[in-house]
Amino acid sequence: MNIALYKSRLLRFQSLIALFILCLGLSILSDKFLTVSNLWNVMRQISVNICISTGMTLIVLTAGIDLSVGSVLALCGAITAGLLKNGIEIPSNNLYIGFTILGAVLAGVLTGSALGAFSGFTITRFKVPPFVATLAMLTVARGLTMLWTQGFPISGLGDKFLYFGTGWFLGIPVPVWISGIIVAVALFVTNKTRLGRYIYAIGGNESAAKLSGINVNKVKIIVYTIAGALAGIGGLLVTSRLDSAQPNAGISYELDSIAAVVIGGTSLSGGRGSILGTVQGAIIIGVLNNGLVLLNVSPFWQQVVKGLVILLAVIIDKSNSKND
Amino acid sequence: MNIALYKSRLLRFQSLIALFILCLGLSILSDKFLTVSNLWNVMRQISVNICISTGMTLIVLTAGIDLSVGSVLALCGAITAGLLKNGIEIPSNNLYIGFTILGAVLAGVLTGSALGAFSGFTITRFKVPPFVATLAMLTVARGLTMLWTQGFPISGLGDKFLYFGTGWFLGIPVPVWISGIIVAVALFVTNKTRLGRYIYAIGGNESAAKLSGINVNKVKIIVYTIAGALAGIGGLLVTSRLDSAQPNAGISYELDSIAAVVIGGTSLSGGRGSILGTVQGAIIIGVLNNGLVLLNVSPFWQQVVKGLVILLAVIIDKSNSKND
Amino acid sequence: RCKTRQTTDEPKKIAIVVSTLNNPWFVFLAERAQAKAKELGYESKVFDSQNNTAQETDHFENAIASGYNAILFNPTDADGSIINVKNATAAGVPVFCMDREVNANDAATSQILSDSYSGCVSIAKYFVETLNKKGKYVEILGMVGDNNTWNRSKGFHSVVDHYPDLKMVAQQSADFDRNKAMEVLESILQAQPDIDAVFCGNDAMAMGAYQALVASGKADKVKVFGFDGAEDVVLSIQQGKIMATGMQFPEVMAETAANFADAYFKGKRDFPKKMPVAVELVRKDNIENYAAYGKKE
Amino acid sequence: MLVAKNITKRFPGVLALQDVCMSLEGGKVTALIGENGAGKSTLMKILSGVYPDFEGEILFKGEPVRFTGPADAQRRGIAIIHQELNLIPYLSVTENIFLGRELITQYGTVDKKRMRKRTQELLDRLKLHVNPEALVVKLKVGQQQIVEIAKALLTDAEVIIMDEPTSAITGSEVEVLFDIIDDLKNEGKAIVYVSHKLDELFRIADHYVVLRDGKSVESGSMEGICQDVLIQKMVGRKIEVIRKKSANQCAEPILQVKNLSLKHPVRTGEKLLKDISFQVGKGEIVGLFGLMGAGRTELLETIFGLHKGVEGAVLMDGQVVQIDSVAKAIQAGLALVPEDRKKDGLVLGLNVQTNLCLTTLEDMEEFGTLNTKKQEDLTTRYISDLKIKTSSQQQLAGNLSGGNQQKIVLAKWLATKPRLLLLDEPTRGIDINAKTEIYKLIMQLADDGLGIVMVSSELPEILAISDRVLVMAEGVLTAEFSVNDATEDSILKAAIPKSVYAA
Ligand SMILES: Nc1ncnc2c1ncn2[C@@H]1O[C@H](COP(=O)(O)OP(=O)(O)OP(=O)(O)O)[C@@H](O)[C@H]1O
Ligand SMILES: Nc1ncnc2c1ncn2[C@@H]1O[C@H](COP(=O)(O)OP(=O)(O)OP(=O)(O)O)[C@@H](O)[C@H]1O
Ligand SMILES: [Mg+2]
Ligand SMILES: [Mg+2]
Repeated sequence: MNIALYKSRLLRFQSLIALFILCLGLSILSDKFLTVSNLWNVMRQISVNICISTGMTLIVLTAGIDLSVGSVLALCGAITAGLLKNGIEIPSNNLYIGFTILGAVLAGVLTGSALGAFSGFTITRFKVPPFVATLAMLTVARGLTMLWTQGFPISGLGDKFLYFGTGWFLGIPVPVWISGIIVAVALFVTNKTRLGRYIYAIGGNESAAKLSGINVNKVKIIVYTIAGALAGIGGLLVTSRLDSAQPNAGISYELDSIAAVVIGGTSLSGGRGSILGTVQGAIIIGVLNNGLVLLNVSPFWQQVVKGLVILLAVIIDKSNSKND
Repeated sequence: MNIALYKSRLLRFQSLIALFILCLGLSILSDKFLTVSNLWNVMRQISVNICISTGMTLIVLTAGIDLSVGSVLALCGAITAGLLKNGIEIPSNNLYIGFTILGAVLAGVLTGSALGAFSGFTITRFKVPPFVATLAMLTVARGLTMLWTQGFPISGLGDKFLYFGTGWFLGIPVPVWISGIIVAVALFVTNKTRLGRYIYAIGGNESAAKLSGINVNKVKIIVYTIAGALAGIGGLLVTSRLDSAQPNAGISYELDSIAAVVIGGTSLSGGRGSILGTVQGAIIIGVLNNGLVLLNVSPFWQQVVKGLVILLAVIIDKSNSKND
Repeated sequence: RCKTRQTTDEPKKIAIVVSTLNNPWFVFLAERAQAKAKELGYESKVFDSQNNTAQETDHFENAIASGYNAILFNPTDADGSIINVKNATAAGVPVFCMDREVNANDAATSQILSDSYSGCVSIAKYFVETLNKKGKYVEILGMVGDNNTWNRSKGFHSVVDHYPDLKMVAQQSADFDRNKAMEVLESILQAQPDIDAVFCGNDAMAMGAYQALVASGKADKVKVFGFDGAEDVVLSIQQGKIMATGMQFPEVMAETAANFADAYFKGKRDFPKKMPVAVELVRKDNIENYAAYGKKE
Repeated sequence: MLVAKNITKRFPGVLALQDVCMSLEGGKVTALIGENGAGKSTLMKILSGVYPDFEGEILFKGEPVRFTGPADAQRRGIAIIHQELNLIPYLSVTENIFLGRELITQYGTVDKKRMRKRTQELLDRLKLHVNPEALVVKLKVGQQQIVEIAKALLTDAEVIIMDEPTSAITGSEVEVLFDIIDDLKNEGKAIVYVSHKLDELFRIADHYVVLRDGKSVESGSMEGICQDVLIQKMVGRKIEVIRKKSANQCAEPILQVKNLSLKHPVRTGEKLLKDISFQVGKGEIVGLFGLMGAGRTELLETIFGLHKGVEGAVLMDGQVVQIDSVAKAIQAGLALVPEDRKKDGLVLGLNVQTNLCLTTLEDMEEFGTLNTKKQEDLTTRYISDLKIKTSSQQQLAGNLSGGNQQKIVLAKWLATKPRLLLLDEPTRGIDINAKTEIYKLIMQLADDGLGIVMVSSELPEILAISDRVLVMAEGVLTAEFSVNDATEDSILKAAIPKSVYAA
């Protein structure tokens, strides 16, 4: 009985076999793969995807989807960078507001939350399908990024700011800390709180959830807001890592992110899946990207191999969790 | 009763009000919008999207999704162009096979069908979620395109070949003919044939469909194959219009295509929607793209406006088809 | 923690990181660099940053981790790529920039640059000349968030804007894409049927624009200008379809960068910080000197 | 305690309720009866806050109330067991029961331990032996229905509405429920009980309210009323409850099942069906009885080609049928009316006509095109034959009342002109009038030479219309009676699993 409990709670995500095989294969093929520095590399590289995919998981669990993560990430990064570098100047009033790092970061994350909340609002209030609402947001946020940056990157943000993306703390890269904390909080929320329960319930059977007295709209808006904030944090990481906010940042991140979620076993029709599965999905994608480079696969072949390996990984996981 | 029938059959797609308002607004803002030549222009530009979105609609109706359309389109276009221009040469055997236009076109469309069938096969046989299977195909097909073209466009395909994309027939552009015929056939299939009924049934309730004796896997494979073939035809049109197969053709077409489907009122969870709705969705997107350029909206603002208008269009349509 | 890389006997490895392979120009650049590296006896590998600075950072990290000894680098962004170059240099891996620069003087070992801005200045001068200083024109931009787009646009406008009779009637983006350029110009032609010229931010868009003009029967009235020196355009200039393009020399840059890396391995350390490779104006009367992406052999 | 006055409710194109009045008393059970589509569920949904917009008035403890939603009604003490199951498939039993009213620890996290304990208590009280952590999707319909009951019992509601709580459960569970209802009555709670099983009503109800076509036609005390009178009030005329006259002496067998076994899909080595053999003759009605989870559904599904891991043989007219695909089963002349119409029977988002014609589309074709007229004719015929109540052929199947949905499932299978009909609980949730129609139909079909296997959990039903009764327990065929020899006692005895005896 305890085993059943363990299985249903903890192993609600896919089996780890595919990831294991992948890593095994790579460490046989390349002696560089299983080195400490390379593993930190991989972890640092996937931290942004883990950030945004955590939010995406919550959304997908409610049977929604968020296509706007990439451009919201770009906008938030640009806002943080812009405020940090130039502050707000209103010449007519002779007003200048400077921003501390914390202030600028907060502003960026708040922007993300606001955009997320707006998407959530259109989805719940006007019953716009999440695909359309967030597709519109994808375009709008990209346009706003262009307007804010005038198409130019905002660079030179100061060494202190770089700490978020490039620093180390207790021997672990800071972005890994950040994404790790986000995952831990999300795990807590999904497993231990009412909100988490409601997220699963809404995705599982929205009308039954409504009949149980759950305020479905409120939960959905909260979830999209959280995802927006996480995209904001993702934007912070990207910007800090590059010391530059790129107006083109985050293009097609939505696909990578949804891929991590789905490879991790979360169903796009909602109600089934887990944060840990998504982390595993993100790791598979990250390891694969890293491995193909280590193995010196030519870029054209890389795409073919990458596609096939992802397919294979999912097939292996499927056939090993059939009994689920 | 006849009215009810009419409503449920013909108006299963969204109301036309949003499209009407959009067109009205544009013709007020620009005297160039409502000219014959501009309307043909718009129709010609959306014909590729209509082609691939027709296939996408069928897939979405079965509760699937196809992310690979863009890169399958690129590969098919490249194969047609490559065969037409260079044929197949096997130097070791001193073998050279030349291709007629028809042969090359067929080869391209067959490639599309084969890739579609492959996706359908992995989805049905290995129960890979359509999102993952077609995401893998997206990467694989792009890689194959790069390998086939070595990253360079294949241009100069001869005037005759250009007819598909740029010719006119009976006063109507050839691509409009092609997409129109595809829509007509798809309408026929969805409304008048068993296959169409099965597609709706599978999307509406797969297990009930299975219990009714429908060979669900077969129908799904057929649908993905059709969508692949239509992506192939889309590739033909793009290649012929440009007189060149671009290795990076079709990037992010999947988003445009799914957007047309969803704006047209087809539900991503399957079973509800229609081809005509998708056509309307594609027209909204096309008209919007055209209008923003006619009005010479700055590229920075364009995306913001585009996103908001799409959102608004869907909200208007929603509130007018509430009673559905 | 300085590692002594020089002592190993293994053949040196060169990483070639390019901003994108979705554009034949960069494919060519990468290919030439790889060919030259091979010729010089080095193992090499091409990394595709897919126009994404973050991906580029990943590539740098992976390349450094897997022991590449030099990086031939085509940056995605002048500012966003600085940090990558600095990290590589700090790890003892020399970086040689090709075509695009990074905005930091000492970061890269050497930068072999093609100057988009002044290239477009010369195109603009020819543009003004062929239009007789007056007329309506359309500008088709590349990707809005790409700084190459703006370098080119600014170079162009730095000249053309001095002529008040040259009116820009539309400025739209087509993302460096042939199909988009065609569709955008098709639509623009509906609103502005009587334009005299189109300036495009790259050659793919110039070809697309030309096709839109052909379809509307205006190909012989409207002059098209591109930038890059791609095969299609060189051919089209020959046939009088396109007026001019800015020829860059990817092969020269790639080979120079590879040669520099070779010299670096052999102990040379003093490289020119910046080595400009001029962009040459290619037009009908000098076209016989040029082939795709460079001079005729 | 609760009074509903002049309630009117409209749906697009349907007037579901019209000036309905009803009053409930504490400590009493009020039976709400009416045909399928009479508006019973709609009325209950209004009382429990699911439909906040309606005309009329609700007085709760003398005060007018207007619920804003189900949560509001729940807070004020009105609980409901919905007719259609409303559970979240991939949450556990505990999570479902506590959904929307989780217990919280002092740290603000959900208190899994306490919830689990409470759930275990509830399940014990309801005698449902499943793990509180089991996912609901893994439970059979009957078990799910008990979870649904547990959900309503969780809070200390003063009004408890039960909309067909026993439609998917069998004898012993019903007894458990009735004991609980007795307790609740003693605690002074008001209970509304909706059911088509009239004998149940006579056992527990104190009052009755009859709905007909959305209007409340009569109400009164159950005392001194007999079944026939009640039926007459409900249907508006007398109907005679049918009994089969005599058992058919079976001629040649149509279906022969030989040594059928089915492996457990998960647990290796275990079998869901063990070595089952029987046969069904032409024109014979075989009743298949068993307790919940006995394996009856599995048996029908296996014969119909739905399962992998099958041993044994199925013969139709002496010809071996490949039992690996539904299409082949249909071709061989089999038809299965599944027990869960929502999940397996209907495409709820498609209209009546499409659903009804889905199994016979091949016959609807002319020159490769579906013929509209043929589809309409077929649908019209079955709507009138089975008295399906729908506003039009274009009405979505999901908008029909439960009983009418069931009739559509039946119709779509009759349309295939099967020679052997497998019926899994065909009268579940169907009103007495429709039930008699369906019995008539089944007997008519048998007279026309069809073989029929009917699974039912209602013994009277089985005894009324079968020629022969088979009994299953734990995947084994435990007994076979001719209907003349069968008694309720002997059947029940054969149905109780041995393992229970042993324990
Ligand atoms: N959401 C809805 N939209 C349209 N019509 C509806 C809807 N819900 C119910 N109806 C209609 O209202 C009427 C009453 O339905 P209701 O479900 O209350 O019947 P019922 O008495 O519970 O029947 P049953 O015994 O079959 O459960 C039916 O005609 C039904 O088709
Ligand atoms: N997919 C499955 N996985 C595991 N066990 C299953 C599965 N399907 C059925 N079972 C088990 O098989 C046994 C037989 O179930 P079945 O549904 O055939 O019983 P039944 O007699 O039809 O009961 P009911 O009255 O609930 O329909 C039950 O113990 C059930 O729990
Ligand atoms: Mg009901
Ligand atoms: Mg059963």
